[in-house]
Amino acid sequence: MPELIAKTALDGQGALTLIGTTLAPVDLGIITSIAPFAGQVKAIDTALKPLGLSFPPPNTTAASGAARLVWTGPDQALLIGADAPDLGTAAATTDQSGGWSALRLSGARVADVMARLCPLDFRPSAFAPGQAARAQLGHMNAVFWAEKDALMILTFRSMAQTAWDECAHALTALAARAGA
Amino acid sequence: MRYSGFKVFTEGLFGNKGWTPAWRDAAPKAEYDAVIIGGGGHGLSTAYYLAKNHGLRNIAVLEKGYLGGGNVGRNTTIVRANYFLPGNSEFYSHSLKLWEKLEGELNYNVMHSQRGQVVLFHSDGQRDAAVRRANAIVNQGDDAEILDVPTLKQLYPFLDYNQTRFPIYGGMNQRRAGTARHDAVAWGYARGADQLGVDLIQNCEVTGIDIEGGKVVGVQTTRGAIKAKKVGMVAAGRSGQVAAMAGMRLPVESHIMQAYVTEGLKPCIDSVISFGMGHFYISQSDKGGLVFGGDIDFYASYAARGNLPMLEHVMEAGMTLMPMIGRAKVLRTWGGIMDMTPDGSPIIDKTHIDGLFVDAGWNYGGFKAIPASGWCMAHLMATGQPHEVAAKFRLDRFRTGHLIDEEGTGSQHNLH
Amino acid sequence: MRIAGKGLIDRDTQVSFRFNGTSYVGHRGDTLASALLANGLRVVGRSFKYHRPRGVLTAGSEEPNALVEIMEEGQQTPNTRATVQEIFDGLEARSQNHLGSLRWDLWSLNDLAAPFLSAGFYYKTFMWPRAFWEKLYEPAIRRAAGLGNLSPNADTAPYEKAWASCDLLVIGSGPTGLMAALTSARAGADVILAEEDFRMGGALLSADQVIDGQPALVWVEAALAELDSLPNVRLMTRTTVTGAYDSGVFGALERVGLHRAPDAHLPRECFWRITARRAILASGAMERPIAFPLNDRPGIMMASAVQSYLNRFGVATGRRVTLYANNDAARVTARQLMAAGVRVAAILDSRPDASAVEDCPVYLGAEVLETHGRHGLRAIQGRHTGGEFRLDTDCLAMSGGWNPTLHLTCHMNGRPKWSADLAAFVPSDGAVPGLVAAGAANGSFSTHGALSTGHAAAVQAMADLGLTAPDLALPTAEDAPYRLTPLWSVKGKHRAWLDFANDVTTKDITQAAQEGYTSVEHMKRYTTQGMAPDQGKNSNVAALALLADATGRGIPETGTTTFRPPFTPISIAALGAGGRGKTFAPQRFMTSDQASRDRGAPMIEAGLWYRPSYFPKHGETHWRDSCNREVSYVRNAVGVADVSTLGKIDIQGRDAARFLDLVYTNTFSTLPLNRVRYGLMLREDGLVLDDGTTARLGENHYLMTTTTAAAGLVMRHLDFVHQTHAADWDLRFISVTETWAQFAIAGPKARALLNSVLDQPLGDFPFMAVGPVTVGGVKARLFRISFSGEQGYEIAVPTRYGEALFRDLVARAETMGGGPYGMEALNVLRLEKGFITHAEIHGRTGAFDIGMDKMVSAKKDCIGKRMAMREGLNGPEREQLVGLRCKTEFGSGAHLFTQGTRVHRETGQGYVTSMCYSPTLGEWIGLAFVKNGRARHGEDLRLVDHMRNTDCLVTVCNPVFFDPEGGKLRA
Amino acid sequence: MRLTCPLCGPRDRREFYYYGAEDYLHRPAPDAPIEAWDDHLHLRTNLAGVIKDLWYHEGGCASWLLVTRNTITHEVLSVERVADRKGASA
Repeated sequence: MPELIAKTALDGQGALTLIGTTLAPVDLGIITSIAPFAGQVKAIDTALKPLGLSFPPPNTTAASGAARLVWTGPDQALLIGADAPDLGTAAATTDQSGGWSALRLSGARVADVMARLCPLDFRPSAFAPGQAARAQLGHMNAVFWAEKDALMILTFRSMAQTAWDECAHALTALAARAGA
Repeated sequence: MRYSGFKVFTEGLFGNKGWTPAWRDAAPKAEYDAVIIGGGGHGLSTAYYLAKNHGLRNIAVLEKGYLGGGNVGRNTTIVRANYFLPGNSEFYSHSLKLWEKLEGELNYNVMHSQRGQVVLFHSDGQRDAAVRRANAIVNQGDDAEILDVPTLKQLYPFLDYNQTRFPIYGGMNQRRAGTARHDAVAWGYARGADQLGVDLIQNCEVTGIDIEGGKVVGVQTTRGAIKAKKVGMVAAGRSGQVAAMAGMRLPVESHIMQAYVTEGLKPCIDSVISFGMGHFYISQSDKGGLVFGGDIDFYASYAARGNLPMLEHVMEAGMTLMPMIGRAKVLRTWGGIMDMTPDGSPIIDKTHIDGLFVDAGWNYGGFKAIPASGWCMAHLMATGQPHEVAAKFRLDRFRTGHLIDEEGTGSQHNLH
Repeated sequence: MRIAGKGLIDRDTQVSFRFNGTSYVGHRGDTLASALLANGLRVVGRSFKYHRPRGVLTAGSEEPNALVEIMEEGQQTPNTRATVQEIFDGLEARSQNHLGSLRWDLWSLNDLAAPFLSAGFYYKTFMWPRAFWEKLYEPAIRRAAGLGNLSPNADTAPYEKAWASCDLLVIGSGPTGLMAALTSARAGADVILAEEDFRMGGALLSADQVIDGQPALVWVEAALAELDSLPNVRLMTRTTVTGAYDSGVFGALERVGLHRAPDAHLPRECFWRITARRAILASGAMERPIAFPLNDRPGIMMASAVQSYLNRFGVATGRRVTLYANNDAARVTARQLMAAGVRVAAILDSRPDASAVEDCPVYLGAEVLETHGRHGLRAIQGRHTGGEFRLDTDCLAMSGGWNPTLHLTCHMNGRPKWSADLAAFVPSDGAVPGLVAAGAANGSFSTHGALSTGHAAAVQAMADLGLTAPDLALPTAEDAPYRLTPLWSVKGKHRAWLDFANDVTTKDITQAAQEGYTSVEHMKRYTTQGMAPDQGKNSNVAALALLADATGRGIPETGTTTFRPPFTPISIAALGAGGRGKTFAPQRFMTSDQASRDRGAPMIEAGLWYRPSYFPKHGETHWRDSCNREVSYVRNAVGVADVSTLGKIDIQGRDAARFLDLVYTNTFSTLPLNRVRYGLMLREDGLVLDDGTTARLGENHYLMTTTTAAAGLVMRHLDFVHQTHAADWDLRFISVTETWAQFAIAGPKARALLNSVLDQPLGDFPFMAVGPVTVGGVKARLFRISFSGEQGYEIAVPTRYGEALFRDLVARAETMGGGPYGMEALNVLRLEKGFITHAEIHGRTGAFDIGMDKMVSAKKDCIGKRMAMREGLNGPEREQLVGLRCKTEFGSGAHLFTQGTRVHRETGQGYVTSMCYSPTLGEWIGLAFVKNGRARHGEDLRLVDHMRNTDCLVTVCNPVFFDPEGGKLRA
Repeated sequence: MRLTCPLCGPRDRREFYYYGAEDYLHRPAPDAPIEAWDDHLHLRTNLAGVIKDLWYHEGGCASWLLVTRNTITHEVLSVERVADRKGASA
């Protein structure tokens, strides 16, 4: 029998800290997409109650403990950090666990780093904790959400290295400015 | 007045006082045998060949602005005959042959320069497609060759062969391709047509097409009504509006295409180079500016100006292909209005209205087509029969399925 | 030379730099132009066409003459404005556009031939003999034209692009901009103040003015200190707003590192895209030259530039300066020069009725008729109301009045309007939605006008944004009236330049008019007026005035040419930052990527993905050796390939089957549970969009597979069909491409290999079955499908286990006489079986062409069905998919002809789409499209490939070469 | 250029894919005459002025959008989700 060892896309990649800002890969564990069928949001909210979550309105996240539900599109959210409850026929669910690669960007210059990567305004005044967005990181489709002390970035797993490189490059250039 | 080196010399000796207008500033007459709507490259060449090849003399070109103010004066000046589908092959082949005699024909130096064009390919699949294309070009009687990477490295050492995202596998070269001075083409045809008696009427916008009993009888303009036995709609990006005056919807959607030029530089790029993994093509003008372009902006528009996303994409493509151009500075960006068809190929055809003809749908490839387009449109208007090299450019081909889709991107107008 | 006590340069910090190989010293705060002038250099470049010696004309980015190359190790930046370039230790600059030295430029012979090089001369000559154009004339023209040199080396320096958003973008930091920024900042708006210069203050840095009773700089510093202290304000120096675009987007170029020695990480430049809800254009005005005879000599400069070099840089631009002006404002320059101890030879005022109060000779009604001094001005001749004069002078400061810097207001097709009062164009209101011009940019030329209109514009912008600007006392400042009498040119026997940068003279304009190029656009294009690096900033208005004069029209009737972005040129590297090298597009890696590289597999691009081409083994000298071996794995044992790049879309809902029936030509509602079916998808125009297999995982649950190339396309198509035609259907779908790593296991021993890894041995699992399995406890999906014609499976595991499973499968396969196979073998295997890829479904093929018209169900509608029935897409004239076989090698892209016909486009019968050497069949095989091909199996066609020098006969056959009955698939 | 996605808010143009005129919304009946299909797929009014056309928020929420805008000025007048239109379904 084979012994299958799990590996994240950025396996072995350490964090990068410059000018008080840290870029780090994160393993988010299980991710499940939840897509409620028409008229089923109430049923889903009931099923999510034990997790302390309810289906999030557009551009927001719902969080409770380690679990969070991140809006990713019309009738679609990603459940992260918790096993999906049985939603029966109320929603279409798929396992998305390995499909995404997560980066955590935290510290003083998050918005300035992001200003080099995405047209959205990520200053806390414009993108506060609890907010989520579907947008692009460079040329890659991505999911963003703000936590209390960090910005979370999801990109497709196959593009994880490019996502890392672009974020790291932006941070490095910013640090060079600070040193100049 | 005939232009020549000797004339330039003698005029120079006497203070350049003797030059006369290149064309008359004509006022509209009450009636013409043929009226061309649109004083761009295609309209002017149509008028020229109507007079030259078919002996018509009572012709007017109606231009709402100034002659050559549309796409003929705002393109990247590339002349080539490297199409591969029947319909296009014979047409552009014919056009290139006309280009090769154009200075002599018009007694106007349009600076047609056969500097060659190489279209790079970046995968085995693209190589196969390029070979198919090159063979088709040779089968048509034109020239094409496949260049391997060592040859490319000798010709274009500045291309990025190592780090670029999509490695260069080779290129398809056409030596007879090249560039020309765009304005001069319009002016040369204008002067030629004028000398053959064609009235070139500027600042004359057509506001209506008069149709009686299924037959065209004239046009309404901002300078009065003009009677005409035949009317040719040669309005490029504005074809949709002109056709609407005749109650027609054309298979055309108008889009913006941007182009870019840098400050002047000493010679560094000798021929036309096209990137195969993203629209990007570049040449250097005789003044030294790098002239380059990419794809259309992709949204329907008449603004004749573009936005940053496509501009940036084109610059990024340039940087991945030839990072030595990085320090050339973009001096000016502009836009033209492209009449995009559902298969990327043009239309030269009669309409269901007797005496009303259409020459449209040049997408963003109209410049090199100017001589043959005029030639064939003139033939059609004069004889009522399509010219043999333009016979497939039918208006009804989208309904019948006789498509000429070089890109294979299907019936979405903006994808060609 | 420097003047003690003047200027804002840091006198304590010396900076050494080189120009044309000679070392010079300047100060921090100097531009290259100011430092060269301080060192007494006058000739800094050569003109474009006539190669005349040229000196610094301006003190800003509109400079047409002082364009230089900035040199670095292995790299150089041509056409750099010396008037913008800051000096730094080690800066190396050199002049450009000369053959030989700057002083003795051989190309200056052109100047002697000037009578024959008038406007448009090249359109009239060089036509005979024809071949000479390309071989002789044009190369010579090209060499002499152009300006600076580009390095042949790749520009590997760092650049970046960035985004910013704000409530209000203030463009320019002179009195107008500072006042607008202060007003809006105090209102609490999110403000960006962008300044092209490296120091904020605009004209106040150069003008030696008084605001609120103190030197203007005191007010500037206080304003900047306040703005800098506010969290809602971002100050951006060295940032030129270069373009106005739709929806409040502005482009801006920040010169991040150009004022210092190159650094490995510090970007040279950053191109900003600024989204602003409102914008205030406070870009000031540009002084315009006067086109008098021989007005292009080094030492002839703009009066405002002379003033700027004096007050800001502490440089006297001459020992005996003459002022030549048509307005009151320019007089200040002469007064300030005298106050600083610089001798003013005379003031020449073109107005006969102007005042004459200065303590120097003042000539009224004056005009300059000739100038002297080949390499720098020595003397001028002219006349005035009192007669003729000759003056020894080494610097002529000229002022023909001012043009508002309104370029951005034209970027969205806005046309400026003519102000007869100002004899200048002023911005049209609303030309750029959300942007208003204020201060000198809007024709308010006094400092008081700047402050008050800057304030008013900000108050209005705040009101638009729902903010209230607090009351603010307007500082007091000069409010001198702007008095001017237009003076565009002075007639004389010598050439008078309009466009210095393109060497366009007044004669060129009149000649263009004489030749009928009377439309302003014709004049511009015929003479090249305004097409040089300064884009006519210095000369367009005067050229228009001359054209208006020559054609007997007024200036408003003549109209203007259009200012287009960018305001100042932007490097391609900055606009294309992020494009160089691999970062042009994202890279996508499969989970097996490292395992394949470990085995030495060349990785090739497949769209954005990288896939292994083949897995070389020791002793193999050609890729085909490896490929043949890998094919034999599959035909004889077992091969393993990573097929994870195929698109996978999970589709669920009560209407999932109905939806699939709509998007596929064939029927999926009838697909049994746990079964897979091949599907064909058309575009609405009836041509093939994609193909693939779709599995039914549950009653209302399907898994669709797309090709690698079309994965994104199909997703967009499904979203379209769903949202436009089936919005209320009970249906949800999502991409799971990235969730699953999927491996093909194919060959006679495929089942054995599978059974060695599955937790439960495989039971009855027929061809086209699908079902859940587990591997080492990991939940997986197994499909019995084949792209090779052999017994084939594809096993999908969650991506995180992909690499481990791939390594495991390959290792096991090798113990069974098999191993991994790459794209080359995959291609051979599919060709042997006659399976199509996008080489065949290339966007021009319909179901009929590939012999799948029977798959378009007659019982139901589907996307593309109607248009697929068009006559032009059916019938014997269509090129149809066939197989080709041949004993000798041929290539894809070859064309096919009926034997005995000539080789020509008209006789073409078709072309080859794919080919390979089939190790299984021992011959060369291919797929092709041939007219009426299905009726021509068995016919020998002539294959001609001019590119590969192939001319041979090939036999048309059934495209399925291998196991046409499909027995092996089902084994 | 920016478009305001009804779900995601104002976004840069580069997040969106342009398809074409609203004609694409009006799919003829399967047995409609070829002229109707020609109209649907090929012929365009191609107005210089206010038009409606289809965009896809490909870099965002994947909504297909019906955009009302001016082809001369590029002014965007309104954006709605195609799926949210009244009577949107087939």
